Parts: sequence; structure tokens; C-alpha cells
Amino acid sequence: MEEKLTQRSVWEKILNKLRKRSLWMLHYCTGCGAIELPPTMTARFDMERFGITPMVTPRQADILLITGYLSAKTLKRVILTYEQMQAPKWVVGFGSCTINGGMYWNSYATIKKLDRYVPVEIYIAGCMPRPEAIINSFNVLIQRIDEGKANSWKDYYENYDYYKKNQEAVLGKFDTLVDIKDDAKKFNIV
Amino acid sequence: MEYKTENEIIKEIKKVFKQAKCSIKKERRIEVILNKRNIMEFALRMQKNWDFPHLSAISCVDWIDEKQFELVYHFWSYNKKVLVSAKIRIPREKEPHTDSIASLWQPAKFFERDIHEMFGVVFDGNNELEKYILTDWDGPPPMRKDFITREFALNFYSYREYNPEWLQEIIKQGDKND
Amino acid sequence: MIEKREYELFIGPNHAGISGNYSLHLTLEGDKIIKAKTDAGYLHRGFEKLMEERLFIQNIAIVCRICVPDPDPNEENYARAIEEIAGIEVPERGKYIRTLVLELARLASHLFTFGGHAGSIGLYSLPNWTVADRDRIMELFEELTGGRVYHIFILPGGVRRDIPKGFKKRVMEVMDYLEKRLPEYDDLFFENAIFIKRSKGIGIMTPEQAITWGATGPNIRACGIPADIRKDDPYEAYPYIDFEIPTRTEGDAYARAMVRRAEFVQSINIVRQVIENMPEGPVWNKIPNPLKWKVPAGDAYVRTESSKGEFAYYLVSNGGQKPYRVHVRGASVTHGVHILENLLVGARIEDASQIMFSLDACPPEIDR
Amino acid sequence: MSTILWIVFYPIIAFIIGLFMLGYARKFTARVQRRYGPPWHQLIFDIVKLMSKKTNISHGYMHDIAIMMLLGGTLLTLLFIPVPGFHYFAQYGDMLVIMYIILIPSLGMALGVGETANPNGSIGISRALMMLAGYDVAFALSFIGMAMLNHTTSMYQLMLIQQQHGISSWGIVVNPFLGIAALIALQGMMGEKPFEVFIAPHEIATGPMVEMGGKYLGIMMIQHCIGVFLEITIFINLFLGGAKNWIELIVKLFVVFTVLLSVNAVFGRFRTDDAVRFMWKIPVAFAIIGLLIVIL
Repeated sequence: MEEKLTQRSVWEKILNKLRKRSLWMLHYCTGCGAIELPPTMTARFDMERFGITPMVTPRQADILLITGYLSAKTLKRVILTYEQMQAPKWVVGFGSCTINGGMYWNSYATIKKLDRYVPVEIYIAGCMPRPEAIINSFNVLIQRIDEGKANSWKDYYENYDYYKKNQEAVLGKFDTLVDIKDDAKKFNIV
Repeated sequence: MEYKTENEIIKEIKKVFKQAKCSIKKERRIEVILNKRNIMEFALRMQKNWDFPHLSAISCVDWIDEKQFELVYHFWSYNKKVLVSAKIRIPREKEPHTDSIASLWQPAKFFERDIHEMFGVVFDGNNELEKYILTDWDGPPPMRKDFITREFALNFYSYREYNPEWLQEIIKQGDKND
Repeated sequence: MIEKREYELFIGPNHAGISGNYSLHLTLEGDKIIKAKTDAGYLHRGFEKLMEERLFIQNIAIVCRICVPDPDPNEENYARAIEEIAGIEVPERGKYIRTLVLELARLASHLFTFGGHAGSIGLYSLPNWTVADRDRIMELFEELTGGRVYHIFILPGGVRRDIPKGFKKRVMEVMDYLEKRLPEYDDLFFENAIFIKRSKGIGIMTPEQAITWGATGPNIRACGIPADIRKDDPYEAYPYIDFEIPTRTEGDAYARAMVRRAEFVQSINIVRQVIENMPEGPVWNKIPNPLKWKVPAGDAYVRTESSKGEFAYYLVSNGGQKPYRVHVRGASVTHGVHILENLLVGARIEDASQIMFSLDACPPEIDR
Repeated sequence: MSTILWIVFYPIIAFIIGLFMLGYARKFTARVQRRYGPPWHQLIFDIVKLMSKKTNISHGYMHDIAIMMLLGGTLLTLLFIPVPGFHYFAQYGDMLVIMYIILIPSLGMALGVGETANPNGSIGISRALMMLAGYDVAFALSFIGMAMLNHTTSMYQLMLIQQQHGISSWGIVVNPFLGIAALIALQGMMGEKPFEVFIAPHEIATGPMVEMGGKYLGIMMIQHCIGVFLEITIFINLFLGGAKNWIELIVKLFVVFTVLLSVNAVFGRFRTDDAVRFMWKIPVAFAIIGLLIVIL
């Protein structure tokens, strides 16, 4: 997924400058790393300084945090949630469990490589990353948005079949009520 | 006689279940080996007459060599402060049947449903034995010893290929000197 | 006849009112809940299976990852089960340090639950205060064990290392700080008129129900039964420490919160006692070479009082290098499933998330 | 000519003031929670981000109209509020007109959210309308008291009277009971805790806004900015003697908003029926006492 720099019109640059300071994170703790989110949100590490606040519904959220391992049952809900989110959306993978299965590499229930199922923008190292690492990753995400390089979400629309094939390999046939290809054409993303 | 309460309890159990083998493993721990037919009555007496109101857990151990499942019922008494672990053995078939004590103990509903899911043991009398944790899992009961999770994971999920040059050199050096 | 129209509402896995990844399937009529069915399994990793494929020493790293808010009772249970089977004796100082770690974990977990409970009724200022103060304890853990949340510190035979110089003074400072903060929590939350109005009479459990449903820990002590494993089935250094078991009689969400608050005060004085009379001596009783170590055959049922209730391990070893079977009995196995379903019936939607937070149900323990 | 200029620029000024008020609200709550909080102009980033979303899921034609109705209702109400320098509409429309028009945004939201067919949304709407019934009683009573006191129902005359006679004639000074009743009703109207029952994230996942995303949420946020400015200005005009110039208005806005936020930061949420029961008990009692004083 090379850095596809869209032709950067001035308007897009200004938008990115303003857009980068307001990222709404989905309040969904999918795994064990979610215990480090409250300290990041509350008084000591306070990520609201960067304009990042937890939002409750996928419609309003921009960042989907996959905090640690992802069991197959949660994967189905994560895919449903991811497809409900509005377009410039980014997935942040916490810890080594999303990179290569982590400590549960030989478990029958968890998936091993996250970006086969949803396009991932940023991985954070650590078997449960610390609050400082989480805030550092948000800053990297802000910088990538600023430079217009945070385009992993376009990948989901462009080669949706690749993702669909992997998802159904693990979960079998299931319908997410969201027609991605039709959305891609309707909102001319592809 | 430093295990006073423990011996009293064993005497009471022995009175009713003659052939039960009772032993004191350590302070506050009694082990009772029963026949699988009278676990239902044992549980009833535990709750009603012998004042053991708390069913801490029902564990299931898969003795694959002896072709048996072992169900261990842990009862705890708040007043006597003793834990009685009643063990029964059931044959290790595809769907072994045993009596359910869910009607007496509410926590047993969860444990029996969990053991049904993980081992495939059917508890007669418990009508809530549906899939609860492994709803999206259609494989064999995973906790049985003959299901190897490592093999399943390696060929069901795909891993990230990661062999950078520095790793290959180390492997090469390794091959040279052993 | 008024025509009753019921509808279903999924308080699904992705919901702010649910602690962790867990979902409730409610059948409602208007605002009242008629039938509730919990749905777990979202955090299932098959721990018990993974532990059967690892050596005894390898399991130490994976064991603490079962319950996230309160990981230390897992390590404690696993280590003590092996010691019981193999007959290893833990030195006195090791026992005291283990008790210190367990009580600090209880304080951290209680602070987390105060915040969760306050968040569930809309008071978002308290989570900010309590989670920030919880970070002071996280720093102590980081200094002692190297990890903020997962400590991998309690090994079979004792603890991994002795406490560093000056650590006792810092623990005392944090304890004084927490004690100074408690009155402010009272003003903001525990004596807040709206919290009392919202939580009194919600999710009431009678003492008989508490026993038959298998409630343990703060939930049963809130119904007036002083059942605490640290007193009934003492382990580590608890026999040498004197502390009371706080109980209340109402058995509702308010009583459970107040019992946790009283336990918080008790834990602070336990930590002080442990620090004051901690004996000198070794902290770890050397076990044979861990890579080839064969634990003799046998089984043990070991119980610990975690902040959520009775946490028990049933460990069976057949004399091999790997544990033959580990059954994890999480504390929320009864609270989060059947007790929650029973208490939700008749409650209203607003109280659904508060009942779950007051029971302190922690989904990873249910799914393992 | 100047009226047209005013009609165009007045909503923009109201939006900007409301924007900084909400930025101040987030910073104030953050400071109560012992943390640093976002910058003042955080809402500019939020609204620009929402407006520049690529996919905006619409839930049908009615849903789009309702969002327009929401914003339109608020702008219409805004024009009838007298502010320093602009009171052309206010002369003709009195307080009863404002009380009527102010309900349009709530009904618009109810219409639109009903279309999204999300149970959380419909529960949120039923709560919002119940809350509306709750605080409107106290608000209406306190307004009737002020109208009888000054023998006029037009907000503009009320404001002029209070400005001429100085502080002694302010509504809250003359009859504090009506003032307190209106203040509590205002807390409910603004949806601040303890009356924030319809945006309860922990119970019904932000209630009505559960299916709103992208541009729709952006417009709702603009409406919320203007709504904040509007509701507090009504209270100021009725009870704090309006404002001769914009500086005085802004100062009063932030003072009243601080009072509301300080209650919002340290209280939990009522249950829906408790909230309405509270609203019909205490503020209504204050209002009746105030009315009795006015009558006798």
C-alpha cells in the first residue's frame, strides 16, 4: 500500500490542517489493551488536548481502536462497526496481538494478522502499549493526516474483494447490510 | 486430632455413602471420590443437611489415557470453613450423559453449560445447554485432549511472513555449528 | 386491555455502558426490562487450552492476562496451586510481598470500579479523579515489577525480586495521598444526592438469593454476609494481619458501592501493616531448573479474594512438564451471567449499565 | 438596508459566540476534572472535520428535511430575540411567539431521528419530548410572572424597562423566585446534567444523535452552538436586564453559562421520570411563590 498522495489541491491542504485536530475515537474496548485507554482519556495523560474524545456510536467516530487480540466472534462485530463508520476512518492496532497473533499465536479463537480483515493505519508496539505510546501514535496519525498520507481507508473501498475473501475465510458467509462498492461509487471514493 | 471439623464431615458422609472414599488433603480441604450415580443425592444432602451452601465450581478433567472424564464438584461451607471436592468419573464417549444439579444450584447452570460447550458432556435435566461462549465456533469441543490447538491455528489462520536478512544469517550460522 | 408491545434492544458489545466486550440482549416493554439474556464469548482466547500446551514456567507470563483490571490474583492462584502440589514452601518475606502486591491490585481495581460506577450514572468527573489517582499505584507497580498492568511478578516459590530501596517510603506516601483523597470522593460521589437517589433500591439481592445464586466478594458482603476468603480460608500473610470485613445489609447498588469504599479503607491499613512488619530474609525459594521441571502428580483447588470476588484455580498435574488441566473459576462467572440476568428483570434501561458496574462483572473472566 | 445586513450577520455572530461558549464549556469541565482540556476553538476543528466527511449516510428524504427544519427553527427563533443593535423583529413578535417557535427544533429532531429506525434514537426522542414537557411548565410560569410584573408580554419592552431603571428593576432582583425557577428550567432546556436524559451516552448511546454522522452531525453541532447562545440570551433578556452593548451581553452569557456548567460538572443524571418529577416539583413551586408575590 504505497503512499498514494492525492493531487493536493490547496483546499485539501487547508482541510487537512483543520481536520487533523479533531479525531473522535470509538469507545469500543475489543481486547485487553482497553484498560490503558481510561488513563489516556482522563486526568493524567488527557488526550482531549489533541481534540481526541471517545464517541459512543460508529457513525460519529473516526478512529477504531483494536486494542489487543481479536477473537473471531469480535471480528464479525468489528467488521460491522468498521463498515458503519464514516469515510475518512482509521484503524489503530494495539500491541503485538494485532501484528502477528502475539501471545495467543497458537489459539484457535483469535485472528493473527489484523490487516487481512480491515486496513490498519498504525500499529503500536507493546504487549499492552502504555498511555504514552498511545498518545505518541495519535500524534503520528495527526501528522500523517496533515501530510495527506493517511489513506488506508481508501484501500478498503478499492480492493474490497480481498478483504471480503479473507473475512469469509474465517467467519463464513455473512451479510453486513452495507454495500461498500455502491458507497464507493456514490461518494466517488474509488 | 487437629482436623476436628474435617473428620466430623467425613463421618457424616461415610454414614450415608458407605463406599465413598474420603481423605483430608490438607487443612480445610476434603476429597471425596463417589460413584457417578449418587452425585445428585450427594449434592442435595450437601445443600440441605450438611450446610454447604456455596458451589464454588464444577471442573472437568479429560483423562484421555483412561478414556474417562472426571467431574469435580467443589462445595464450600461458610460456617464450617471447609471445601469438599467430590469427584466422579464418566466414560469418555462422543456425548457422555450425567445428571445435572442445575435445579438445586444456580451457579451450576453456567458451569454445566460451559463444560457442555468445551467437552461435549450432556447434563440431563439442564435445558439451557446451548452454545454460549463459542457461538461462532463450529469445530469439535475444543478443550478435549485430542483437539490440538497449535495445529488448528497454524493452518486455519494465516501469519505474517517475517524473515528479514539478519534473521536468515543467524539461522545459517545456527545450521553451520550444530 | 392495553395491548402489550415488547421490543428487543441490544446493549451490544460496542456500548459505553458495558464494562468490557460483552453484550446484553434485553426484551423491553417501554422502559422496563422484562427478560435479559447476556451474551459473552467476545474475549474468548481459550486460556485453559493454551496453558496445557506450555511449560509450567511459560504459563506465568500468560496467566496474568486473564482478568485485566485485577491481574494479580491469577498469578497468586497459579503459583500457590503449584506450591501446594509440589510442596514448595514460600519464605516469610515472599508472603508479605505477595500480600502487598495483592492489596495494591485491589486498591487499583476498586478505584477503577468507582470511576466505572460513577460514569454509568453520568458523573464523568469521578472517573477522571479516580483513574488519575490509580496511576500513582501503577507507578508503584512499575517500579516494583517493571510493568504497569501485567506484573508477572509472583512465581511458584515466592516473588521475582525483593522490593527496591526507598520503595516502602513511596508506598506509604501513596497510601497517605489516597487517604487524603477519599473525603473528596465522598463529597463528589458517595454523598452526592443524585448518586444516592439513582442507586438506592436498584438491583436488590436478598441474603438467601446471594447465597443460592453464588455471589461472592463485595456483592455478598453487601447483603450482610461477612464471607471473605482472606478470613475464612486465609493464605499468604493474611493470618498475621488484623483487618475487619465491612458489610452492609441493603444488598442494592448503593450498598455494593459503599462496601467497596469501606474495603478500600481496609486495604490501605492492610498495606500499612504489611509495610511496617515485613520480616527480613529471602524472597524466593529456588525451584529446580524450570525448563526440565516436572511437577509431581496431584491436583489443588486454590482460592483468592480478588476485588471482584472469589477467584479460584483448579490445577491438575500428571507429573509431566506441562500442567495437565487448569480450570479458571473467575469471580464474575456468577455475577456477570445469571445474577446480572436475574437482577435486570424488572429494572429500567437507565439502570442496566449501573447494575452491571455495581456487580463489577469483568467479561474476560467469564470467557477466559 | 441595515436590517438585511443584520439578518445575514446576526446568525453568524451568534454562531461564533456559541462556538466559543461551547469551547469554554469543554475547557471548564476539563478543569473541574483536573485535566487540561481542548483549546478554545476546538469546535471549529470538529465542525470542519464533520463537514468534510466523504461518506454521509442519509436515512431517507424525511431525515434530510428534518435536519433543515432543526436548523431553520433555531435561526427563526434567533431573529426574534432582541440584542443590542438589532430588534426589528423583536418589536412585533412577543414572548409567546418565541415560546412557540422554540419548539420547532425539538420537533424537527424528533421527525428526523424517528426516520433512522434505531431503537436508541427513538428512546432518546421520547425522553427529549418528556423532558421538554418537564421544563416548559416552570419556564412558562416564570415568564407569565415577569409579564404580569411589567404589564407587557413583549420581550423587547421588558428589556427596555429593565434597562431604564437599572439593576434594581432586574427580574432576578425584583423577584428572585421567578429567576431561580427560570434558571433551573434553563438547565433542563440546555440538556445539562442532571437533566441530560436524552443524550445519555451510557444508556442509549447519545440518544437522538446515534445515527447522525458526517454533515448531518455538523449541522446539528452548528444548531447546538446557536441554541446555546439563544437560550441563555432569552434568560438574560428576561431576568438580567438584556444588554446595552455586545461586550455586556457576552460577559453575562459567560457568567450564566458558568453557573450552568458548574452544576453540570459535578452531578450525575436523573432517571427520566425523576427528572420530570423534579422539574414539576421544585422550579414550579418557586414559580408559584413568585407569582403570588407578583399578584399580592
